[in-house]
Amino acid sequence: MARTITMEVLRYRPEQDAGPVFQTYEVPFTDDMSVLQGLLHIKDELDETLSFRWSCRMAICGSCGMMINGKPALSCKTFLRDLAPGPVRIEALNHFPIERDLVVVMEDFIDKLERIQPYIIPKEPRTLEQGEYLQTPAQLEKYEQFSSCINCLLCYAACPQYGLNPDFVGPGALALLHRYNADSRDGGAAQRMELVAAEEGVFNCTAVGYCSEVCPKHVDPANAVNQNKTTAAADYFLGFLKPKGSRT
Amino acid sequence: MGDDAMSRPLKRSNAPIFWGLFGAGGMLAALLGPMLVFITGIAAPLGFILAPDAMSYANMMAFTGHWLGKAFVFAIVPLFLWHAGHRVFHSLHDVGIHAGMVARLVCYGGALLGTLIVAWALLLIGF
Amino acid sequence: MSKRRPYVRPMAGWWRKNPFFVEYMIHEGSALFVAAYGVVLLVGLVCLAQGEAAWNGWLAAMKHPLALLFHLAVLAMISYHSWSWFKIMPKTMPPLVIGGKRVAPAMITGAGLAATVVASLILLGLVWGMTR
Amino acid sequence: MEVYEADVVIVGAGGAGLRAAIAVAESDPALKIALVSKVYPMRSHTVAAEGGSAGVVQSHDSFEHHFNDTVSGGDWLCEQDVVDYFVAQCPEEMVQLEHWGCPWSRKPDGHVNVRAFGGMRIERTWFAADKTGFHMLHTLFQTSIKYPSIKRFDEYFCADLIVEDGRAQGVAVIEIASGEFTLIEAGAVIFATGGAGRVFRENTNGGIVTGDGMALAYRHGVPLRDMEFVQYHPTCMPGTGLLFTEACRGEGGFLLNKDGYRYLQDYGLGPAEPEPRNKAMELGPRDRLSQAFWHEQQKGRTIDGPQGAVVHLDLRHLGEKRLRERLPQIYELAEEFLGVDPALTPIPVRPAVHYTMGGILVDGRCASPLPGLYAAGECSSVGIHGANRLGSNSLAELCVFGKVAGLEAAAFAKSATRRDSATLLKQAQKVEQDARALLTRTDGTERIAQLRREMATTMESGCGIYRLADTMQAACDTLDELRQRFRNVGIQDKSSVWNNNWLLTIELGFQLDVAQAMACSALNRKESRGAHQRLDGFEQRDDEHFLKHSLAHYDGAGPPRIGYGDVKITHSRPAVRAYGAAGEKAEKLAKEAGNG
Ligand SMILES: Cc1cc2nc3c(=O)[nH]c(=O)nc-3n(C[C@H](O)[C@H](O)[C@H](O)COP(=O)(O)OP(=O)(O)OC[C@H]3O[C@@H](n4cnc5c(N)ncnc54)[C@H](O)[C@@H]3O)c2cc1C
Ligand code: SF4
Ligand code: F3S
Ligand code: FES
Repeated sequence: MARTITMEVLRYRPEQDAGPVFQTYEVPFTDDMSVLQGLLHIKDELDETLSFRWSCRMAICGSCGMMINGKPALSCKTFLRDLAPGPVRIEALNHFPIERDLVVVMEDFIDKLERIQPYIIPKEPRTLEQGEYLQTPAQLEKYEQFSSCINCLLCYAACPQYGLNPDFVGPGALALLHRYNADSRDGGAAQRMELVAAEEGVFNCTAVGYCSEVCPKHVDPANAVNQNKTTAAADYFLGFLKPKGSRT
Repeated sequence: MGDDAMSRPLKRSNAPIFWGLFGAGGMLAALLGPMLVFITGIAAPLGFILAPDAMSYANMMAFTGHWLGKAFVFAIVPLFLWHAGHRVFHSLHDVGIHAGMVARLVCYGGALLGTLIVAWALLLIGF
Repeated sequence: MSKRRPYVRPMAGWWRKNPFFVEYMIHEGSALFVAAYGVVLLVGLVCLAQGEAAWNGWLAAMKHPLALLFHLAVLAMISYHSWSWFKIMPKTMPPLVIGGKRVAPAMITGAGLAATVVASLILLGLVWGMTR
Repeated sequence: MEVYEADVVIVGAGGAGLRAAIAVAESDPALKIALVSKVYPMRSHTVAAEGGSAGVVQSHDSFEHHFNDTVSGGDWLCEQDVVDYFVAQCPEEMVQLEHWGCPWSRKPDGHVNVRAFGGMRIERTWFAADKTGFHMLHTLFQTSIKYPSIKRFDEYFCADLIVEDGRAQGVAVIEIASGEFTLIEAGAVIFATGGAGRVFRENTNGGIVTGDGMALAYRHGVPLRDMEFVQYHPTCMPGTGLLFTEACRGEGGFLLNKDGYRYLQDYGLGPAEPEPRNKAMELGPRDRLSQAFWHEQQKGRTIDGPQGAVVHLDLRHLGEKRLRERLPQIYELAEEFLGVDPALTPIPVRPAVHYTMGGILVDGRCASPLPGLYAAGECSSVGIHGANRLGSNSLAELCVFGKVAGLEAAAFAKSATRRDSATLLKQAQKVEQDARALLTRTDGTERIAQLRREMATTMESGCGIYRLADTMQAACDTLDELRQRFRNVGIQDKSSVWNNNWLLTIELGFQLDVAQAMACSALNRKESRGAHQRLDGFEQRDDEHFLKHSLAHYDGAGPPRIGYGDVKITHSRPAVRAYGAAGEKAEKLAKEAGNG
């Protein structure tokens, strides 16, 4: 019961710290406690000033991603029992600017999400009176996995190519882009190709594959990115065959 | 929010050319690489499994003299170089050497030079 | 006035900080061996084009113990390349569905490695047959 | 202070807020929409909803059935005209989501599939595996990106509503990243800030579910309606309160006591049959199931776990394959959080607070009594849930009434007279001053963690599954005292950048107000109805005195004034709420009486 674990938390308070520093806390823990619960204990009992994002506690809202012992993970889904005897090292997600403590600036991702046109561009328009589009379970399966992305950004923290070149659209957003392309209701693939094939697009990926390794929702973003390399390459070479001007 | 992002012009990447060559070379290297190394670097020089004169001048001229042999050599050597050049170029970037044009010239230029030399040699050997 | 001052962490040495990345760098490093081997073949080809004497010189060099050692290293790294190439393969292709069931990634990797074995045996057989 | 001029400002970017934003954008692209949320939209708690969303689709189903299930499920405390409108709109809204890309689970022929849900007579719950809320939220969020007129204020915290001239005219918000204030002026304001479940200790809600919008509207004189009705969900994880969706039971799960007995048959929900039957046994309504747990615990037939008494949710007979396919998230939750493989071992569960039926008083068009203020979603009380919400009605509500709120607010904003920006700014500056004073004061001694803990435990003991006058009274008194102590609260963190210590303090202020409205409304309702069950001489429903909505009016530092309002009954007279075999018999009798 009375077990404790040492949590070394990376702190950065822009108004007082020149750069990030580790601060150590002793946290009592039980077997069912997640890293998030450990942090909440710190905030409630030891240090009110520690800032971090969280909400659902059940690995679905995507807020609580952080580096835990050097690996990107959801803190609500990582258990202290598995990290004992510790110490546990907690840092803000890699590759993003630290706003403060464990909170990163994620505007860049939102910006990218907006650029992938993450909505159905109907292949055939349909009115509400006509009812739903038919979509067989097999058609659903083609994109379902890529639609389970919770935008937790772990894959971005895992991807060195994003770290090296933040212009890269990155695994998570490309997985979502692919989700729409692969949806039988959608006809927007050609429109989205511009971004896929751009200098910011899929060819920044060197198939490191760590993105898929850390993804808590088995989205397999590496697959989405690399499949689209083939598509983009095909589009590139076919482009030479098409009459000039027909390419948008 | 994001309005400027939406209107930022996109430049099409020319990577497909290099990526395609990289992929083809990688695939060849994966499928045939180990055995080729074994044959040319170990078995033939040692006369192990293969006859000691397996790579004799006559044999090799016959092989490279045939158009099929030429095609094989022209596929293997340049594609290995393109594969490696592309990877090395990215690895330089990975370790923080963003030499830009220089790196590009060394990696892809080297592969291109190698390709030209192979073509020249094969032509010299004749049919 | 906003007091925001986001801190950007440096990337230097990133690949040393995680075993996964170390492994990635090793398989990227295999390209150096592929390149070296490509150059060896290229030199051989040039020698061949220059005539018998040059070719025999190249052949002799290939028999040097250091050359043999070098080729052993190349063999190891290129084999590693084959393995990692096919390990990533499932990630690079659309899901393969056979008989209504999705083929497991390990199956695809296995199939790739099997193809390597088959191709290698054919190659060896051909060379053996042609040079007997 | 920065000023942003919008036509409509929406606070909350969960399901309801996003649906409202899209409705405004579609109604008139010229309208400027400000969409404010204290978290990035996809973090909103709608994301956690698992089971599904209601909408009549099957040919043997009808709006009438959905109406009857909803009204009887709500123990007749529903606005029947609003329920009529609601059930008629649900299917269209579900189809609309489908067109926007929601990955609804399908039948082999490609049509959308529906599943059974507690208290629903016929299968009409649309679902996307067991991540329905997640998929709905992401679909709405991503679709909203399509509309350039929606300007999002992500991670902006709404500190107050700006009321001028007796009309809601904007909000004062804090940019969390910088701690800077912005005044958002608008012709109309929509609150879609979600529920308040976090005022209780063990609950299924996310950390952000703190009743902010409810408290703000309340402080500005809008009554909170039916706040005593707080839903306990019967199948939650002990300790954390995390939810195992009702769909577990819809798929055929059993609830077992310590003897492995399906105890629900002892509480008028039987007979126990191997296959799930709608509105019977495990598919009874949540209030009944949670109450049955309480009784089992009294009888000593629950199982003692490290986190208190539990019963077993048994899914083993469904088999691993089906569980992985239909309830994948549940499978993972059980494995990771509890170390239980549901295909092999029953899952320990207990009831936890889940949903706030009550909320900001609005009419059937989402308009509150304060002109210019609209509300939708869990923060509102539009009148469809009554004394107990049926599972899957809430997600549908977000869409149906999110849209209504959007359209009504848009119309109101267009006809609104010009505003006097200078006075609005002055008000916003006052809001900023007060909030900064809270931050900068150095003499505060009370700690928010402590106050929050005391609030949550007192709510749990006073407003639990069963309620007694003295514990409710004690809760009211404690809350009164906590509100006093809150005035002496001190914040350690004095910084500006991402100071959530500060925002949590403001939130706690909201929570205390809402908690007090709940406890006082509960104390005053001297009957048992739906989720409000008493054991102190008021065990029966009392239609004569309490077929009424309670209305909590804010009264400054003191406890709220509790008043009552009429319930709109159109064609369903209050009757006995029966489930299981008894329910079927009652329904048959009613039908015969109607025919004869
Ligand atoms: C675990 C769980 C499972 C559920 N399952 C189902 C189900 O299967 N079927 C069903 O019908 N219902 C279900 N429900 C209920 C349903 O999900 C909720 O009632 C509904 O999602 C609430 O949506 P909302 O849009 O009203 O609020 P939310 O989604 O909670 O959104 C609230 C929004 O308001 C914002 N906000 C709040 N306060 C402020 C502030 N001060 N400043 C700025 N922004 C603010 C938040 O940032 C957020 O964007 C479930 C609920 C839970 C907890
Ligand atoms: S792809 Fe996976 S890791 Fe990346 S943001 Fe989505 S859920 Fe997170
Ligand atoms: S880690 Fe990055 S490099 Fe590619 S495979 Fe994943 S996006
Ligand atoms: S708190 Fe929501 S994902 Fe961890």
